Amino acid sequence: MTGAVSTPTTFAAWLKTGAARKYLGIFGWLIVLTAAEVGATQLGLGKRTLAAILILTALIKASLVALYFMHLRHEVRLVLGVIVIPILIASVFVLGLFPDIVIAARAALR
Amino acid sequence: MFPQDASLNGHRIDELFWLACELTAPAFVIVVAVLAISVVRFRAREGRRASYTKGDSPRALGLTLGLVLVVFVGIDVNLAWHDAHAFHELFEKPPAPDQALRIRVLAEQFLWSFRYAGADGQFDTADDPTMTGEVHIPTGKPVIFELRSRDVIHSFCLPNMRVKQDALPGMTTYLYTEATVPGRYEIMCAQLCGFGHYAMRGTLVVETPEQFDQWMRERNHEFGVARAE
Amino acid sequence: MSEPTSFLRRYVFSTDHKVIGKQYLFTGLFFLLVAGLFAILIRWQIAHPFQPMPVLGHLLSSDSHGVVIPTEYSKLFTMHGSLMVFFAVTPILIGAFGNFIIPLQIGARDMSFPVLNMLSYWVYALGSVAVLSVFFVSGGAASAGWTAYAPLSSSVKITPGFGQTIWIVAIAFSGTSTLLGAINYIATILNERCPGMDLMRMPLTTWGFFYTSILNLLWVPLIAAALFMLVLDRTVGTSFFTAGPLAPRGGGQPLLYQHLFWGFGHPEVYILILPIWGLLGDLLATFSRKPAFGYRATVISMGVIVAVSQVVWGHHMYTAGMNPILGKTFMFLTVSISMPTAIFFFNWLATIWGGAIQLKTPMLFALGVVFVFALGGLTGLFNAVQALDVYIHDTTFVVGHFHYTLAASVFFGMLAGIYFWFPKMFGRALDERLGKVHFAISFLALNGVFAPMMVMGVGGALRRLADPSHYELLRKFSTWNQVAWWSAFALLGGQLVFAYNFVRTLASRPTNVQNPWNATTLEWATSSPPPHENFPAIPVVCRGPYEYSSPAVADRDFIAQNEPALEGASA
Amino acid sequence: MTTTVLDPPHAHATATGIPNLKLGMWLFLASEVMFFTGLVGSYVVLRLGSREWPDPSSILGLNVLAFNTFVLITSSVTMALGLQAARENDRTRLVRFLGATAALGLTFLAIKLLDYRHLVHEGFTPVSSLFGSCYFMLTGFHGLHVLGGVTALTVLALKNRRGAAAIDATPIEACGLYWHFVDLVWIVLFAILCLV
Repeated sequence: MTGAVSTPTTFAAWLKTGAARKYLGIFGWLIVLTAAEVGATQLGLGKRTLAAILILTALIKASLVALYFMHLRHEVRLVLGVIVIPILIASVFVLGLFPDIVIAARAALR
Repeated sequence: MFPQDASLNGHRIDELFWLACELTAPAFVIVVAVLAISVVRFRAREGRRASYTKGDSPRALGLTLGLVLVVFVGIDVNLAWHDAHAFHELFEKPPAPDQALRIRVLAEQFLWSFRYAGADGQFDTADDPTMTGEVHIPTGKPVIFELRSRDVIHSFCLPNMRVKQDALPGMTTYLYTEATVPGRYEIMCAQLCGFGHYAMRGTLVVETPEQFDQWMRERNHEFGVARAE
Repeated sequence: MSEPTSFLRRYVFSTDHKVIGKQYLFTGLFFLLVAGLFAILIRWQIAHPFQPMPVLGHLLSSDSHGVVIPTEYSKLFTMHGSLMVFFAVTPILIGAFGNFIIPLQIGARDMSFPVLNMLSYWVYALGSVAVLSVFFVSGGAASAGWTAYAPLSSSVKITPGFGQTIWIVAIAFSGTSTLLGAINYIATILNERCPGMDLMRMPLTTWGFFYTSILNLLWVPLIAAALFMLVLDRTVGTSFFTAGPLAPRGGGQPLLYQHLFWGFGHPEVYILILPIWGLLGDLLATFSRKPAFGYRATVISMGVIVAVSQVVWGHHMYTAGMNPILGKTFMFLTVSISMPTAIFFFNWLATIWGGAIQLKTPMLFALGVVFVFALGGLTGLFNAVQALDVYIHDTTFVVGHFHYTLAASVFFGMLAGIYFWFPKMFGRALDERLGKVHFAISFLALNGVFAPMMVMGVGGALRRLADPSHYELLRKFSTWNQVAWWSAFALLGGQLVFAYNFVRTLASRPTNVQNPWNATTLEWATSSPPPHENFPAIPVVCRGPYEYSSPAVADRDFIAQNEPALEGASA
Repeated sequence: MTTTVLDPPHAHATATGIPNLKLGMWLFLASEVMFFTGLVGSYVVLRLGSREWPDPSSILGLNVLAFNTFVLITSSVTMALGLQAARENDRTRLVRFLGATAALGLTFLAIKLLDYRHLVHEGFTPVSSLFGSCYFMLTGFHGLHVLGGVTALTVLALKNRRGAAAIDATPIEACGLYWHFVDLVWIVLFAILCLV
């Protein structure tokens, strides 16, 4: 096949090439972070601390997937805008729900 | 146009409405005038060409921004400012509980029921006078309506008091008012609550303090006796 | 790709955006008629409570002898609203015009995803069948209002019957169709523009569709999520939106549904009006023979509105016991929308000012939009501010307001578009004289229907009342209700003129005039109707969209976008 | 080999330079963000506004869920490697990786269903509590997305089994974007629904 990159013959060798190697590295991080999440639940931490830790880890994992597996790190501005703007809008919307649903409901429960 | 205003603060709503009319009417008149003049004056005629202006000059930009400023300050901020004050006065100033009459309103498909604290001044005791469809309040005393719903969302609407408030299942909402003119007024349900929505009518009876006290005594007696039996 | 030859592939399962656009147009017009007839029944009932309605009333149910009973009334206004919004206006404006116009105006052969485009229509068609089927299931049609507030809509104890459930699913279908369309439109506008068609050379109509699609893309999924949860509440028995005694096993939040609904619902009103704003830019310029004034300012203002419209949903919920700070924020954001709107009006009026106005039928309707939208927009301020809104909330004032914006403006805009692009779609023009009659009747009748609503609303008349005369307070409005009824009747009559014109013209011999309005944008640079794949050769754009009365040419008053560069003419 | 032969439909030059399919997929994902915002956001506010909420670990089998997370993360890697193979025009590896990804997705679904059966057996159902409603709603919609992904992967794997021309990597890339997004949603759900 013309134009095709000369592919390393064995699978193991191929996995050590640039892109594949990078993906496996990210995979390692994701597994480590997942294990850390499960471990954190066993430590008997306070509810709020645990929630903070888990949300932070989940965000890191999600970012790793988005940046490396979905290649957002190397994307053009248009694509970034297409996905980042909705996430911002979504955050604003959910925050807008808090006063009425969370705060008011809690006040009513008191 | 407005229904009779029988409340202490209702006039603020009427004033707000007329303010909004005063602010928006000139804009509407200008739009219609320009439309009319243009259609008459700038009709296509033989030998006349439209002017070739795109409105991207600094002058047009200045005009646009000036217009935005006028609209923002003259209409938006003006109206919102007055409204915020009226809203605060009508909805955000709960009367002191010891000086106000508290009435619990329970909404259900398709009727209103009302509960007074009764002779002991406590709710949820056996001597609470409860009424269906009709509620009595005195003039000159703030009233706190505590609204609950048994099924769907209803909205407790007192057009003559210029207020309304939704009653939601699972939570309590509050409505404050103070009547000034004795009379019988209608209570409406303003939120679609089912097929009988249109018939979810109640009566608000505003009485002078003397009449009201007399009425309350009778009710307290009636429900007190009911308990004794 | 060559043109398909079989009837099925050409007219039914076609991937040609022009055919799909026409499919949307005809289906949408059908629903416009159905939902319009519901409106007639509603007006009759309000004006003559519980009196048998001649002809139409007997179609409702056989045992009520033509009387609109309260259960039927709830179904009528529910189906009127939802059919109009999701099955008539959205398909006609966005489905029909969007499909037909976008590729032509940007010089593309078709949409980015032609097969997906065909799929969007068929998902909508499926939803249409579903939404019509609710009239034939036991319990009848949906009756919780087009807003379908929970728990009225979510509890099967309160609103039993399959009709309500099927209705929710049908709305989700319509939403899915719109969403697929939105993806297609955005991709097409970004990717398929012909050489020279910079974003800032796109006609305003296309800008309108672009912005509308952004809002659809973001907010239709939100309502889809809410609708799915609603269906689960009804079918599985969850209680996401039910609270109090109806939810013994721990309740959800009725207010959450309202937030989700209006989170979508407010962008939705801009979804419906943005194409009209865009279209006005094109039409006013064309028939004033003058460049659209402040093109850049209009584009930016539309963008600002798109941004702000997403964070104002709470102004629909001022009476729901909203958090005070949140309420103030929503109020402030809402009134601030009047600023970009003022820019629109300024630009529209400045476009016709100093023009050489040709009062053709599309122009009449376009000017009509400016009038009714001024009324609708300005009355919006009354609803935007909290205290005043609490008083007029759920009254017919609100109904009047949103009918001036969403019914009158959209209806006129839609008709303006139909009269304007009919020659392009079908190769022959609608009759001008009948069109003018149509406009005159529609203009008077529309105002006759909606202006009384405003007056009565201020007087305390609530909406969705099967019989307003149940309240002593509202009995004095019987004259106004008569005016509204007769106007509604006249409006229907006026549309017969249009229907006659439409059918007669379709049956007439095509003239195939390429550019009957002497317009500049690309859809007029190809034959009428355009061939398969639109252009014999992909056009090259050399200038902005509105070169009318340019001094660069003396013999005519327009320069098309794709004409090769002229000496002395600037882009 | 001429470019016209290589050009699959709609891979023609676009005004932005981004292939249609890729742009379309990103737009679709933007809408998916809002869809899951509706669902997850509802869950978050319902939970925070509730009087009491059970400890998820007392109901859900954490080991099973953690294993499922591992399965889905692994499938993301095989997907990424599959795209790499497609870009290197290696048909055999591409098909194998797509197949592996689909198989892992199916594994995830199978475990999910067993998990459901177990939970329902234990009396934890969509109607037993608000938590139950939220759990089944969120994982259910996520599961449907996985199912959709598995279908797409299978179709792509079958389509790319053989052929003389160079592999068109754009559909693989678009499918991968979707698959990673589904994985990403699970990562968030796992943390805020199953662990906290």
